[in-house]
Amino acid sequence: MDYIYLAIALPLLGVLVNGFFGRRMPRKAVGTIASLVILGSFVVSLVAFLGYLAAEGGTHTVTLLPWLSLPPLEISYGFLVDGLSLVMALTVSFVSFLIHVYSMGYMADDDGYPRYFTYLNLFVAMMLTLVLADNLVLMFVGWEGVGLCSYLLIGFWYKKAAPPVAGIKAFIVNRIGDFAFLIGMFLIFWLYGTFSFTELRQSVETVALAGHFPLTLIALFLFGGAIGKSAQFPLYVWLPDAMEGPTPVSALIHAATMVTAGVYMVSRMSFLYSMTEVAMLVVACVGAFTAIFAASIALVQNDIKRVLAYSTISQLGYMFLAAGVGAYWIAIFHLFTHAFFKALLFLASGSVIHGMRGEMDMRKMGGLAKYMPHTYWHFLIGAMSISGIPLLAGFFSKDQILFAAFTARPDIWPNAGMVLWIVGVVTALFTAFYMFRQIYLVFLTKPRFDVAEIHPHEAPASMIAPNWVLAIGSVVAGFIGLPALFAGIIHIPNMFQPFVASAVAGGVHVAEAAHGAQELFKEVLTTSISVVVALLGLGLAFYLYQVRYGTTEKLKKAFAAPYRVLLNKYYVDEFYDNTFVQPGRVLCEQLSRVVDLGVIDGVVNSIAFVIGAVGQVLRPIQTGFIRNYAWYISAGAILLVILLWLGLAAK
Amino acid sequence: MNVIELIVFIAAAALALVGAAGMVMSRNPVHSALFLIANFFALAVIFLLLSAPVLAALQVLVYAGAIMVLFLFIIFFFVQPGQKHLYVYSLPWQTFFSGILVIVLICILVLGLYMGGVFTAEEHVQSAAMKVEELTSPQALGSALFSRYLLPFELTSLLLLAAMLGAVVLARKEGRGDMEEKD
Amino acid sequence: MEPIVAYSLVLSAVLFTMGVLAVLARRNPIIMFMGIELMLNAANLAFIAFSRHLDKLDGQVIALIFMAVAAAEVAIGLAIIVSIYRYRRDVDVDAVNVLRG
Amino acid sequence: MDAIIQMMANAPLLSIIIFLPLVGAILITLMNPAKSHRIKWFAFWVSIATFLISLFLLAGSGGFEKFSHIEQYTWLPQIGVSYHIGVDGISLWLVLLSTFLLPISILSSFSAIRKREKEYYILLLLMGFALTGTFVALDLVLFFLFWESVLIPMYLLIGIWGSGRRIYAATKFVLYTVVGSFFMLLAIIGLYVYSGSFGPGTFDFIYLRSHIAPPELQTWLFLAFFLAFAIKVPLFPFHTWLADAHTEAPTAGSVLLAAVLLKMGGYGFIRFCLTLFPDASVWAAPWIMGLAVISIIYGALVCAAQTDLKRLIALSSVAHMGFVMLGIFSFANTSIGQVGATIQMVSHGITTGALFLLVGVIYERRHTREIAQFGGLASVMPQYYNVFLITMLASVGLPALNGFVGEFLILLGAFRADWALGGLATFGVVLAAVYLLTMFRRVFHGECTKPENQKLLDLNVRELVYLVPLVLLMLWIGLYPKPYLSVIKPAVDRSVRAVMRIASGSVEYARSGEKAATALAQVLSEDTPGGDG
Repeated sequence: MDYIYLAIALPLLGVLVNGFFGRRMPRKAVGTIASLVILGSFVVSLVAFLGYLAAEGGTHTVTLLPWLSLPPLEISYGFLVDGLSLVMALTVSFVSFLIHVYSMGYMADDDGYPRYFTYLNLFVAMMLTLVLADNLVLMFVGWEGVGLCSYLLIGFWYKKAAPPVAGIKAFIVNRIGDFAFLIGMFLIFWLYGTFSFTELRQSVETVALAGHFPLTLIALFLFGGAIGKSAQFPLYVWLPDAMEGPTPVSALIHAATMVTAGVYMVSRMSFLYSMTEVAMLVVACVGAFTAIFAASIALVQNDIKRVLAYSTISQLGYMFLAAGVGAYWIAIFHLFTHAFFKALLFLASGSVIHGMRGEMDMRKMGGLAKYMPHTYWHFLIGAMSISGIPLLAGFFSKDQILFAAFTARPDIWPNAGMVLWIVGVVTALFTAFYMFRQIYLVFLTKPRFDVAEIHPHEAPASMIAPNWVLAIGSVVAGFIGLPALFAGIIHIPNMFQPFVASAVAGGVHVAEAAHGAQELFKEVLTTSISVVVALLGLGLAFYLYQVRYGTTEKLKKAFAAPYRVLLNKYYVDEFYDNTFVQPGRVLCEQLSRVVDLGVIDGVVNSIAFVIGAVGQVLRPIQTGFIRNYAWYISAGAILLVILLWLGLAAK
Repeated sequence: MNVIELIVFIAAAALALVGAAGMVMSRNPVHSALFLIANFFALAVIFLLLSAPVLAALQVLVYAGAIMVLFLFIIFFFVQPGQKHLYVYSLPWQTFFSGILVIVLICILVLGLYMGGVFTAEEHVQSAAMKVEELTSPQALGSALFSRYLLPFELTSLLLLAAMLGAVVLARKEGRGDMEEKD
Repeated sequence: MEPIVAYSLVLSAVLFTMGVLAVLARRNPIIMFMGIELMLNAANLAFIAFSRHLDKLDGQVIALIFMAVAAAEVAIGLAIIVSIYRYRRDVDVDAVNVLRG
Repeated sequence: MDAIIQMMANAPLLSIIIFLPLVGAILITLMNPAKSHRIKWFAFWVSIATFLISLFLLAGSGGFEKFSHIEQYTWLPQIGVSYHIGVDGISLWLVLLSTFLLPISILSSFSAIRKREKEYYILLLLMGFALTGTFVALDLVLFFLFWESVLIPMYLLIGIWGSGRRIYAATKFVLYTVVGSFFMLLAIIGLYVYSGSFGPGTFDFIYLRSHIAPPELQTWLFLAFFLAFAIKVPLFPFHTWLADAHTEAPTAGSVLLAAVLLKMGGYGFIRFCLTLFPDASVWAAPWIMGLAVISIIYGALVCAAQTDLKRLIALSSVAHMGFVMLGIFSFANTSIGQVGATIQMVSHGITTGALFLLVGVIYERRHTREIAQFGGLASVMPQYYNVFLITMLASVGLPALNGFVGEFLILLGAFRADWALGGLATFGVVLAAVYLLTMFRRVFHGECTKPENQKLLDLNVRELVYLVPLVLLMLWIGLYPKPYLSVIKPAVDRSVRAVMRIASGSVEYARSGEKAATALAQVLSEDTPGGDG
């Protein structure tokens, strides 16, 4: 499929049209154009996908133009078409399309309507660049490009105080990650002399520097970029703040697509990661830690979107956990299912906020199921999916992650797999609990607001329709990548794994699907535990918020200190503020005032002052009386003669 | 150098020195000018002795005649003797330092002449009578001026013209143009 | 060196120094100006002496041109003095210290 | 058309480009100062003509690896000075940058300058004359003359049409730069004396670069040149003139200062310091890279504390030019960094020029540059917002815009030369985002509360006319830098190759006439005869 670049070009066309003429066109046209170009991207990706299937593994690159060409440095506008990039492109363009449609309803009354769709189209173009690029630098273009769009869209409502600040925070934290990413890129280039994924894979695999220190270094630096982009600990702090943006943006960028770029990158570079155990372990541990860390924060948050934001961070942690134990295809699979159910959850929460006139505090909601039944169902399906209720999409992907962790490389990391698995299971418990806590607080408990005043209402059709599509996806998406256990039972083969695995370095460290009886037993065991845990979380939420509504207040009092820590998100933001931001600000001001104006300019000005002072001292010599000057002239002439004379005499 | 020449030279030199000293020391500018005229005449005599008759004549005509007359005119027209305000400002130590400087200067000059071998009594051989003839003849000077030194000569005439114009402009009456600035 | 040339040079040095003295020590601009004329003449004398010594006309030519220059200079100089006098009603050079730094 | 190109290719193009603004300036002196309208447009069209003619440089000869469009006329043969000019891949884009920015800065002054317009436009044209001359001079005396003659118009521009402490800023600017130039002049004379020790003394660059001085002499001469160029760039401890001069200068002055004047330093390093003093350059490279990294980090940190919009942008040049310096001196193993530095000079000229123009736009409307005086401009001036956004992002170094290309190549090269310094410099990328985004938020975001900001007019046609080309260039260089790189690369490669060959000791130093001849032969052996030797 040589026209894959159209998938990027079409949204860019949308950017140009809406960017230049958007303000002069009717709103309907703007939204329609924006959505249509994304649909076009989806169609292009789909055609490419079908072509790929027909060619049976027709991995190939499409090179358009050279970009930076300075031998030995050769970077071109080249696009890599393989299983991994096609899955990503399809996911991205499909979810984006739905969210564009949803946005047409959600943003209908906003002043910045054309601007919104311009940014959104630009985002899709950049995201597709990121996933389709055939070299690291072009990928970095997309990588930074999506960061830019994220910045612009978080700060979309720039008239308010908070959004622009959140946008800057997102951009800068991401840049810190990018800093590491850049260094990783430099190392790669000077070690392997290329940025192209295909060539890189060849040289890494042939040179075989497994366990080599620079290799680990590269992997860790690149992962630094992923930590920033995919909001992992310790650089996750921007994502909760990013919820200041419009909700569809949160759904698209900060849940379904952009934040998964790190996972994609690690999978794309899997050939490299698979060579270095240390980096793999770091990835897995960071992922696992972030998963449980963010999930624990999500337990007590009250803002409907913040819960989802921390949930996203947690789920991304799962993905890195999977990638870290070598199960790249599962990471991508979870990315794929997560895109559906998390987008669904966000869009549903957007409908709630829309119907509640901008209210986001769950403590002021309740009983909305009656007023917005569709949205209730959407949210319920999403929550069930993410919690791992059996047979929904999230169940399959999460289950496989846990299984992969459970069976991860016992030879290399004794017990590590077990620890990771336990962390994953606890996270699953948390996840089920906070999701259903949210369901209860928002939809089921008694209304805690003035119904007469707020008039909660269901969202318009343009917002409901995409949600239904996503809801269906959240239910069925898991069936294309069934675990071996289920594949064996219901005779649907795992289509996802072979498709993606051709692109990632599968096999080497991946715990392959169970074949033996012992493996099967393990899988049954872990799956059962997952199910039990999910139901436990659900049950707990049911008990606390439905059966014994009000118990939570007592719990809060009983565990005041831990509760406060969680509510304040472990004080990480405060810690960063006190450790980096404020001292940095003081440093800058002191540098500017004391060092720059004081010391450096001071030295310069002192030199000037000294010269001036010497001038002042010598000034009386210039009496202004001609006869004095005549005397000086004569004396000077005589002196000159004497000197010349002495000089001659010396010779 | 014969005796007569020597006597004439000594007399002329003495007059020149007296004239110069008188010029420097007179309180009255008119006296100064007159002393200077005496000095110029004496110099004209020495020029003659140095076989430069044309210049001797010009010295009398131009310097003693034209230039000094100009000086006297200016003095007569603008400066009344005994004007107090002429001598109001005095620079402290200026005379003292000038004296030192002048002493140093004269020492250096004389020393320089001495070191340069001026006083070594080496007999100057007059190469040929024709030389002296040529040196003293107005024709030779004239033809030199109009051949080899034509350009400087013409430039001098230009200079004189410029000076004439400049003097006219500068000495114009107040208020006739914007040459003179007013505070 | 021929005695007359040597004596003339010494005389020239002395006259020159007296001219310098006049310029430096006197406060009447007209007398200072005369000092300058004296210095010019001293220089002329030296030129002519050397002309004699070297048997070349060049010294005389230069002296001649000097005279012309001196004439021009006197004309301009006196004109300046006149205008300063008219302007300040006062011809003391020391009063004219507008060059003061 | 071909005929015209042919004709232009044969014409003494560079001289025309240099002297056309001068002729224009002289003609303006004859015009009636009251008819400022006529003067403005005349100056504008002269500069446009210069720019268009300069475009023919691209059409002419094949490739810019070596000097082309060479003109050489004897000037002061007694002391070996000639009028020798030429352009290669390193200077080509800088020449075009200065001819391109001249009409833009003239256009930007139309409504901003209200007093002494005649003199103003004369000086701007003179700036154009001196700037182009600096980039093409191949004789050290000629170079020095152009180099210094840039100061005079700039001094007057700041001193007469500047704002606030303009006299202080102008004096500081001139004195600071002249101190450096003084040492450079000494070194130039030193080179002359040196070249006189084995042949006829000369100031000719082409001759001197094949008669390299011995290392111990190089060190001193290098340091003298270094001081002049480092002040101009400006490198870390020599940067304090910049903030004042840029801040107080009129918009067009700031544009030319930041966009072109600073590049004279960077260009000087590549052209003269490296080529004439290879050993000293290799010796000094780690130190200068260190200073460059300090400039990057320090400049960014200081920027973050500024409250004056223009001062902030001015100081951001310290950081950005730090990148350029880093790239120039990362030549030891690869020329990538230096290619990056060359394109970064052009990029920075465009980006920072545009930023200053944008500040000028708002200054003209509000007569203040205090960031705190703004806020919420995004809703009042949407077009302005968009242009500013793109320019700001280019300055941040966002990929697909021009800033990234240069910075990426520089950092790539620097990382090879010294991974620690390269790594530190990379962190400057983060800091650039901090101060620029914060400034952007404070100016454009939030509610527009100040009544005097609420009725600000958006960009008018004239402002769009001079801003849009800059934005297009940012995109062009960012998206498809190949035309630029393909010109720069061979020339830089050639220069770096010569430096490394001499520094590695494979070429004899020209200590005596005989050795000089062999050195000449060796250096030029790779060049086709009659190329540029």
